[in-house]
Order: sequence, then structure tokens, then C-alpha cells
Amino acid sequence: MLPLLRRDLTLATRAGGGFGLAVAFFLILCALVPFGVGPDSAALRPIAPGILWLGALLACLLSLDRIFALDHEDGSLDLLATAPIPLEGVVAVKALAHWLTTGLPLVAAAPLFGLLLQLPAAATPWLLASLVIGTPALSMLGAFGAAITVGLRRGGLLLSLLVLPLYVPTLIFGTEAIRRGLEGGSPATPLLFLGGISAAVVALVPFAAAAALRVNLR
Amino acid sequence: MLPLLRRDLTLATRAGGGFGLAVAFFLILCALVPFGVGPDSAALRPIAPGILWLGALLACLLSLDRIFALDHEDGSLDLLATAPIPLEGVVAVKALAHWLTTGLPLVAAAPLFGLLLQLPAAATPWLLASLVIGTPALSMLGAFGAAITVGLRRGGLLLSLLVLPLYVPTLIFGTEAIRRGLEGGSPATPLLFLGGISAAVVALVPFAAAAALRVNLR
Amino acid sequence: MSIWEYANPVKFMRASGAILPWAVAGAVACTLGGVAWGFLTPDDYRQGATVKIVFLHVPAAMMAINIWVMMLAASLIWLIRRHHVSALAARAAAPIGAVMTLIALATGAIWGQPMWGTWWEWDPRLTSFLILFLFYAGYIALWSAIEDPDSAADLTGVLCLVGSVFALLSRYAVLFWNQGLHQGASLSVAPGERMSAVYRYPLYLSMLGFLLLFLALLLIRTRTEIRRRRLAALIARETRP
Amino acid sequence: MIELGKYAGTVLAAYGISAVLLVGLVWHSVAANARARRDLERQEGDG
Amino acid sequence: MSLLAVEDLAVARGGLRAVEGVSFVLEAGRALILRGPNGIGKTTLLRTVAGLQPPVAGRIIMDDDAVAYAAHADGLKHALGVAENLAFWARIFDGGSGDGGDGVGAVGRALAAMDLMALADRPAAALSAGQKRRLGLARLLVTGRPLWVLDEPTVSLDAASVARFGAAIRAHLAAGGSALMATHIDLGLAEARDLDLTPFRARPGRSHRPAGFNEAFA
Amino acid sequence: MSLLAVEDLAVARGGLRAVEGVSFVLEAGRALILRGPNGIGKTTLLRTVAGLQPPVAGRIIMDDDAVAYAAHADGLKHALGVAENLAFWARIFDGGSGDGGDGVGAVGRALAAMDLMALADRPAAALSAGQKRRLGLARLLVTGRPLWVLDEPTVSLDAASVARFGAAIRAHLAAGGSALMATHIDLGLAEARDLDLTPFRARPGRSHRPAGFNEAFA
Ligand code: HEM
Ligand SMILES: Nc1ncnc2c1ncn2[C@@H]1O[C@H](COP(=O)(O)OP(=O)(O)OP(=O)(O)O)[C@@H](O)[C@H]1O
Ligand SMILES: Nc1ncnc2c1ncn2[C@@H]1O[C@H](COP(=O)(O)OP(=O)(O)OP(=O)(O)O)[C@@H](O)[C@H]1O
Ligand SMILES: [Mg+2]
Ligand SMILES: [Mg+2]
Repeated sequence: MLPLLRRDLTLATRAGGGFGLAVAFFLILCALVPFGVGPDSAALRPIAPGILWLGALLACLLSLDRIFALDHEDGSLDLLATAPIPLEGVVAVKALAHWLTTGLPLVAAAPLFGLLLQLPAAATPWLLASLVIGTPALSMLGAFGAAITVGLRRGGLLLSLLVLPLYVPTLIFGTEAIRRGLEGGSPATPLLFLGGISAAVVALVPFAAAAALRVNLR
Repeated sequence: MLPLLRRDLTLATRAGGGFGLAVAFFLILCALVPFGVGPDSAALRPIAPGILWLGALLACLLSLDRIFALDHEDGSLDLLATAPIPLEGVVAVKALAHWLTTGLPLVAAAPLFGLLLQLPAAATPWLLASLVIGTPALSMLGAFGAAITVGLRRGGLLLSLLVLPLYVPTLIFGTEAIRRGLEGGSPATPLLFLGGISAAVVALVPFAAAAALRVNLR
Repeated sequence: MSIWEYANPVKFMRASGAILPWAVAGAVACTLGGVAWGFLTPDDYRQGATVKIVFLHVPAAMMAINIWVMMLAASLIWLIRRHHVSALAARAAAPIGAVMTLIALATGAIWGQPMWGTWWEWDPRLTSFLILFLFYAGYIALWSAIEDPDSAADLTGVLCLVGSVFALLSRYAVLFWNQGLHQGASLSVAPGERMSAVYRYPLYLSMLGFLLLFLALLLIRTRTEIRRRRLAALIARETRP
Repeated sequence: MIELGKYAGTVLAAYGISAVLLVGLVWHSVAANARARRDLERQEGDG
Repeated sequence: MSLLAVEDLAVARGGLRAVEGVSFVLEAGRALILRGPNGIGKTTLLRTVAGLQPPVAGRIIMDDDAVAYAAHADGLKHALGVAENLAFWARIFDGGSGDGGDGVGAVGRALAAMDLMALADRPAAALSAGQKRRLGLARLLVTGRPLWVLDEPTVSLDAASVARFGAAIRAHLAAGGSALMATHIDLGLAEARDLDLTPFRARPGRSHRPAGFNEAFA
Repeated sequence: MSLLAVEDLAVARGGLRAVEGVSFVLEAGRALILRGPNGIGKTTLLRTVAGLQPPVAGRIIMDDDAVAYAAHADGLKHALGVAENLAFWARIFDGGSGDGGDGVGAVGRALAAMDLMALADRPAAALSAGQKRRLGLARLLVTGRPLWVLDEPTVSLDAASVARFGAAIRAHLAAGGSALMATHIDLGLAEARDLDLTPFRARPGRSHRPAGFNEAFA
């Protein structure tokens, strides 16, 4: 399974890969929001946590179709399915690679983007915590959506449609944690829920995704 | 050129097409925003024009890679390039088809989503006007980005990185028109700018996009 | 001999090798000299010691814009006259421009904290710079995403062309969108607003330094690109069956 | 030593970040150039 | 009357010349088969003749809009039916047979020639490899173009289909058309002449004008 | 010792049976070539044997992890080099030759067997059609699996490469392996037996258990 992880990470750093692109996309999104809602920092501050989480979610979304579709098109997925590693493991490793190339850079860059959106400095630890805990669920749920739509060519929009509703709980608890942290409340409860969701998703979704892949390979 | 338009529209209505998906994505996004920024209608109202435009922009973005990438992969683009229609025409028709399947439904559905986001009814005409005038530029610029990245497999994130900065003027004038309309100012100036950008983009960008396509077919 | 002869890689390597030591020496002397001189200037009566930041901020900001213009020129030369070195020079310039933009943004943000009481404000000048940075990022990403050097040169050239138009357009759109906090151009000729000579001359020196620094780095990086291309070309030729 | 007053942190941070970025850029340029030259010389030495 | 004349042609792939000094004349009613080992440059030469990439040196003399190109990718839309796919290309190439521009007659004849009548309403996605190829070849019949440029046309075809393809070629030649093909197998076409590209393999260092970065810097 | 035994197998594609009642036994050191017209169901049968889809009826008896599958899509990553691509698959299949798990020895041998040594560092994107195919076949050699399941393995190969492939097959059979292939051309393999699938074409209405929706409702 390690060679697969290594290959996916190598591919992400090669030409046409996606390493760092997620961060750039996130940056653009943060730059565009004020054009939409106005430059007023009083208007920006309250929506900053939500925008940051939505940005993470969309950056994730735009890279989802790389998880399986490429491997399906060039036949690698057929070969991986006949290789001596369980398909569930393939799913988990690919979701992990996606998180390492998308989620992790986002987490690292998020404080800076918080600055752009006038997020108070006091909220930064909670922003970081909620992203670290929540983004693995985004990657794994995304892998599930990607597995379901792998047979479709360029199913980008459909994939978003399937996956976004699944992201709702993560989004709610994630922003709630930051907001509570900001307002001096206790962010422990939403963070706990977030952690619970992530743990459950990471533990269980690979099986569903592998089943979907098997159907699509048939 | 008409058969090409007809085929692209047919494909959009077939399985795996994209007709209506943009609206659905737009709907989900509008539904997610209150989760992100809080359900307070006082908080929603000022950001509604921006959110609506950003939603249109993202829905557009997610469907861009369908414009040329599918045709490139299955070899249709090679054949179209040797067919008796100019490549600039192909670009224009494909951007038009993209606008008809993504931009137009968004325009039609926008008033409804304005309602969801507490946009005052007085702003609806300006919302519609700005979207009708601005979205063609989004599709055409998107076609340019798609033409540049057509050789890359699943360059979704890179495509966004290239295209989103080009969307800035359109976004600014689009939201500004709505905001001025709302505040009783004169939205004529931003609408005029918007129209100018759209007209120039529709007239000139097909040549740049066709040049990029030729390079990528080489 | 026409100037285009230097677009031949071999000639360019020879000529740039001869210029490089001078450029490096000039860059080091002027940059360090200008910045150090600037650092030793007295405090401004309004801005206090923060005025010292201007000797980094303004040269970086100007170079950020000028480098994009240079990339546009090099891209046009490549697209029209197919001089390979100029395409590589455009590629080599982009990271320098991106770093200059970053320096302008970072020093500006740090300066903004005491002056405006905020790290970041959606002021038109600042916003346009952020957009410029995005254009740099897209350009660099496109170069590194495309495997075939000929296609990459053509496509980034087209992107640079279209991007320049939209960068300019964005600047006006952003001005339309928001009135700003940022200083006007105080190096302008209007006599009343002129920056006092105490600050002006070190600023000139450090601007010259940044220009020479860019030149030296551009030469080095273009030479790097040429060597890389040559290596790739030799490998490609060797392995052609 | 020159007096920076209450803005010492600001000024030093600006100079520090600029120095880091510039030195990083210079180092990257020089290192990449050296590597490219080495690789090329090895290749040309081979054949 | 010669449909295609190639003089001292050099073509490049990946910035390096593949073959150079190729000259031949292709008369109406004749076929030319390019031969040579894998990687010599057959595909590159065919794409150059089809106008998809510029030659590095030499001239290609032929009428505008004379070429119909067919390669590995058949330009089929999976969501469209077999007849629909053909009808689209017939309309793009304007029928060629003058039957009202709708190309229906030509489509029917092409389906019959490639024994696809029984599959006419099948979506292209549900075809086997050989059936797809047959559909790709049927497309040639509806273009109405005199010069067919074919890259490995018989891949995946069974013996009966190869014979059917041979008959189609023969009919095309008899009607005054001509064909330029690359293939590794014996087609049994008496009208065809072979051209082995091996002697034309480009030798490095002999070129005066670089074909691209790789030659400019080598 | 038989590596593969197939008993009364029926396979389905698109919800309809393609072939049924197929039985054969494949001993170590033997090869079986499936023959039959386009669309009879060769690809479907091979995918079923490879475990990518379930059989509709009948049994497939073989060891776990015995199969190496190779089809039209070669499972190559364009951004990786030729040797890198092979090394990845070697590691996934664990070298097979017991040389430290790194598979370097096996990779070198496979490259040599398919005459890819000169191309070892080339990115796979810069290969011609036949070179790609050779790389796809070299992958078989690093899997270390005894049973090769090959779908049209010689497509795009020139005569020398076909001979090289024949030699590789012969060596594999001599080492106690076996091969199940579908092809339309003559491979000149003395060890191989032919199995024509035409008599096994599924007749509608004869089946007791529907293969899918299409049969259940027919
Ligand atoms: C991140 C934010 C900032 C960016 C991107 C930025 C950008 C620029 C640019 C492009 C220039 C050159 C303009 C020209 O000469 O025409 C400039 C000049 C200048 N900036 Fe900033 N700036 C930023 C923040 C600040 C802040 C916070 C201050 C101080 C309060 C400041 C003070 C100045 C001054 C004094 C000049 C010199 C004006 C002149 O003499 O031309 N900047 N800045
Ligand atoms: N994208 C690319 N970049 C660099 N070199 C390439 C690229 N594509 C192909 N080549 C090389 O160009 C040469 C010509 O390739 P081409 O596809 O024309 O060969 P071919 O004669 O069609 O071979 P085949 O019989 O295998 O199809 C080959 O040596 C190949 O390795
Ligand atoms: N996705 C699909 N949906 C429905 N039917 C399909 C689908 N794919 C293939 N078929 C049909 O299933 C049958 C078996 O196809 P298969 O690909 O196994 O044929 P094959 O023997 O490999 O043919 P070839 O020699 O052309 O490769 C064919 O009649 C084909 O039309
Ligand atoms: Mg070829
Ligand atoms: Mg088949």
C-alpha cells in the first residue's frame, strides 16, 4: 500500500499534479469574496469562519475527480483491483494522499487567509483545530463520491451535487467551533462532534467506496 | 456550426450531461451559505448579491472542464480541427453551448435564490440584468482557460487558478450593479462596463482560445 | 550583427556570462547600500521609524509591476519571432516577480499594522497587488504543468497576453469598487508633495539596486533554464530509438 | 545603535521578512543554477 | 491528377525531428501505406499531413479541406447512438453526397458498409472494441472527403471486418479518392504501394532550423 | 496441474448474456487463444476470469491472486518515467522474483525483454502507440503472476515487437505459467490452443437466471 501512497504523492508533485494548487485556489476564493460582499471589514468579520470553511470545502471539491477518475481512465484501477491489495485499502490510501496534497496545505495556509478576511487572531487556534479535525472527513467523503461517479466522464458537477450534502454536518460543526471560540463560548462540543464524524467516516466509508468502485469496474 | 451546437446541447441533456446540474449546485451553495455565516437575515442581506454572483461563478467553474476536455479525450477535437469549420467558430459555439446549459439556467433561477438569501425584491431586476449581461463573459473566459489546459488530465484546480483572476472585473461590476440598484444609486455605469467587457470578451477571446487549442492539438 | 543574434542560446550564454559578474557586483552594492542608507535615515515626523520600510516596499512594488511588463515583452518576442531564449527569460522572470510582489505585500501588511491599525485592508492598491500575485501564480503553475516545452512556451505566452489585459482591467475595476487608504505616488513631479531629499536619494539607490538585482537574478535563472533545456534535449536526442 | 522607538518590531519584521524572501530567492536561483550546470556537465562528459 | 504531393517533408514530435526528407505523390485512385518500426514517426507524419501540426521543413501540396483523418481515438460520443454519432459528423462535413445536406442517405450507406445496421440505435458506450472501430471507419464514408488519412485503421477488427474495410477502401479509390495509411499488418490491397520510413529517420545535427526547444538547445 | 478451470461459464455485458456454456481447462505451460467475431464477448469473458465482474452462471476455479490482467488501457501514468511506471507495479505485486521486494532486478529484466532499455527515463507521455503497448506488456513480467489474461496484446506492435512478445510468452509458459488471450491476428505460438467462442453465443430465452435488469424484463 505504501508504494501506492508514494506514487500518488509523486504524481501530485509532477507536472499537472495538484500540490499547492489547492492553496492557490483557496487564496483566490478569499480574494474574490470581498469583491462580492464589499470591502467593508465589519461586513467581512462575521462571515469569515464560514467563508474559510466553504473555501476549504470547494478547494477539496475541485480536486476530487483526480482521486479515481484518472486511474479509471488509464486502466490503473482495473489493475489495482486485480492486485494483491484490498480495494478498501486502495480507497483509504487514495483518500489519504488527497488529504496530504489538499487538506494539509490548506490547514497550513488557513491562518494567513484568516488575516485576509479579518478573522480575529483569537480565533486562529480554533480555525486550525477545526480544519485539522474536519478535513480528513472531507477527503474521505469526497473519495466516496468520486468512487460513485468514476464511470462518468467529467462528472464534476454531479460529484459536487452528491458530495456537498454529505459535507453539511462537517461544515456546521466546523464553523460553529470557530464561532464559539470567537465569542468566548466553549468550542469543545462542536470539535468533539467534528472528531466523531471524522473518525466514523474514516473508519467506515472506505467499505462503501470500495463497493461502489467494484460496481463501477464491472 | 449549428450541428455542433445541437450536439452539445443534446449531450448536455443525456446521461452524465450537465443540464440543470449547475442550478442544483447553485441551490446547494445557497443553502450552505446560511450554515456558514449564520441564518441571521440581517447578516445575509448585504452579502446576498455577492453570494449569488460567486455562486454563479463557481457553478460555471465546475463545468468548464467539460467544454473541451471530453472532446479532446475521445478524439473529436482532432476531427473538428480538420473539419470545414474554423476553430474559432468551434470555440464560440462551445462557449455558447456552455452558456446555454449553465449560464442561462442560472439566470432563470437566480430570482428564486435571491429570495432564499433575503435579497430585497427591488434588487431582482438588477440581479437579472447583471447576470444576463455578465455570464456570457464567464463562459467565454472559461472556454479560454479550458482551451489552455485541455492537454492536462483533470487540470480542474489549475483551470480555476487561471480563470478566476480573469473573472475579477466581471464580478466587481456585476455585484456593484446590484448594490447600486439596491441603494438607489445608478447601476447604469457598472452595467455599461459589464456589457463592454462581455462584448469585448465574446468578440476577441475566441481567437486566443483557438490559438491555444491549436497549440494543444499539435 | 543584430541584437536578435543573442537569442541564440550559445551566444546568450557567452554574453550573459560576461555581463553577470558586473550585474551581481552592482546589485549587491546598490541593494545593500540603498537599504542600509535607508535604514539609517532619520524618523519621519508622522510615520516615525516606519518610514524606513519604504526603501524595501516601494522598490519591490515597482519591480513587481515592471517584471510583469518585461514578461509581456518577452512573451511577445517569443510568439512573434520564435526566439527560444526569450521564452525562457519570461519563465525565469516570473518567480522573481512573484517574490517581489510578496515582499511588497508583506512589507505593506506589516506597515499597515501601525499606520492603519490593521494587517490587511481591501484597499484598491493592495487588492490589485493581490490580484497581480494571482496572475504570477497562475503563470508559474501553467509553466510547470505542461510537459512539452514548446507548447508550454506558447500557452504561457498567450496567457501572459490575455492576463496583462485583465490585470489592467482589474486595476480599474478595483478602483471603481473601493476608495482607498493608500498613499498616492509621492515620487511624482508635483513639487508640493515631493518626498524630502533625505528619503529620496536612498530610495533612488535602492530602486536601482532592486533593478540590478532583478537583472542579475534574471541572467542566472535564464542560464539555469537554458542548461536544463539543453540537458533535456540531450537526453531526448540520446533516447530517440 | 540606531534608535527605532516603538516601531522597532514593525521595522525589523519588515526588513527581516524581506531579507528572508530575497535570500531565499537568491539561494534558490544559485543552487538551481549550480545543479543544472553539474547535471549538464555530467551528461556532456558522458557522451 | 495528384491529390497530395509531399516534398522533402520533415516532421517533429516532442521538439525533435522524427523523419525528414520524405517525398511522395499520391494520385487519385491510389493508396500509400506507411511502414516502419514503432516510434519511427508514422503517426506524426499523418498528423502533419492532416494539418494538425505544422511541418518543420518541406511542403505539403493539396487542396483545402481534402483530408478526412481517423486515428486511434474515434471521436465517438458515448452518450449518443451509433446512427446519431454518424449523423453528426455527416452534418459537420455537410453530407458530401449532396442529399439535402442532412446526410441521412450517406449515414445509411455508411452503416451498411460497415455492417452496423443492427447496432444503429445502440449508444456508442455499449459497443465492443471492434464495433467502435467499425463506427470510427464508417465516419470516413460520410465525410465525402477524397483523401483519407488513416492511423492503424484495422486495430481490433476481426477478419470479416478487415475484409469489409478493404472493400470500403477499394470503393473509395475506385471513386477517385485516395488513402494514406499507417499500419503494421498486411491489408491485402492490390492498389496500395508501401513506403518504408526507416531510411528517412532523422539524423541529429543535420538540421539547419530547429524544430523546437529540443533541437534549438541540443 | 491446471492453473485455471472454467465450467459452464456464462458472462454478461450490459445486462445481457454474451456467451454461455463455456468450459475449458488451462494447464501450466499452455496458452489458450479466444477467437470470435467482434462483439461476441471475448473482452467480457476475460474480465470475468480476471475477477473484475462476477459470472452469471458457472464456475471459475483457480488460486487466489493468480491472475495478471492486461487490456487496451495499459495503466500507465503519463507523468512518470518508463522505469518508474514498471517499478510501481513491481512493488505493488511485490517483485514476484524475491529480489528484496524492491523489484529492481525484475524491472530491468522486463525492460530488456521488451526492448525498452533506451527509453527507461522517458516519461510515458512521450511514447508512441507501440512503445506504450510494449511497456504495458512489460508490466506482466514484473507481476510474477502465473496466469496472464491478455486482451488483444499485440495491437499497434510492429513485427519485431510481436516476435519479442511471442518470446516473452514462450518463456513464461516454459517457466510453468500459462496465458489466456483474445486476439484477431495469428501469433505463431505453437504452444497455444484456439477456442472459438462463436458456438457459445448466448441465445435469448434459454437462461433460467436473469443476468441483469435487461434480461429480467426482456
Ligand atoms: C500590503 C499592502 C500594500 C501594497 C500591496 C502596497 C503597494 C504599493 C505600491 C504598488 C506602491 C508603489 C506605488 C507607486 O509608486 O506608484 C506603494 C508605494 C507606497 N506605499 Fe504601499 N502598499 C501596501 C501597503 C502600504 C502601507 C500599509 C503603507 C503605509 C502606511 C504604504 C505606504 C506606501 C508609501 C509611502 C509608498 C510610496 C508612495 C510613493 O512614493 O510612490 N503601503 N505601495
Ligand atoms: N509527446 C511526445 N513527446 C516527445 N516525444 C514523443 C511524444 N510522442 C511521441 N514521441 C516520440 O516521437 C517519435 C515518433 O512517434 P510516433 O507516434 O509518430 O511513432 P509511430 O511511428 O506512430 O509509432 P507506432 O508504430 O508505435 O505508433 C517516437 O520516437 C516517440 O517516442
Ligand atoms: N457497456 C455496455 N453495455 C451494453 N452492452 C455492451 C457494453 N459493452 C459492450 N457491450 C456488448 O457486449 C457484447 C460483448 O462485448 P465484448 O467487448 O466482450 O466483445 P469482444 O468479443 O471483446 O469484441 P471485440 O473483438 O470487438 O473486442 C458486445 O455485443 C457489445 O456490443
Ligand atoms: Mg503511431
Ligand atoms: Mg474486446
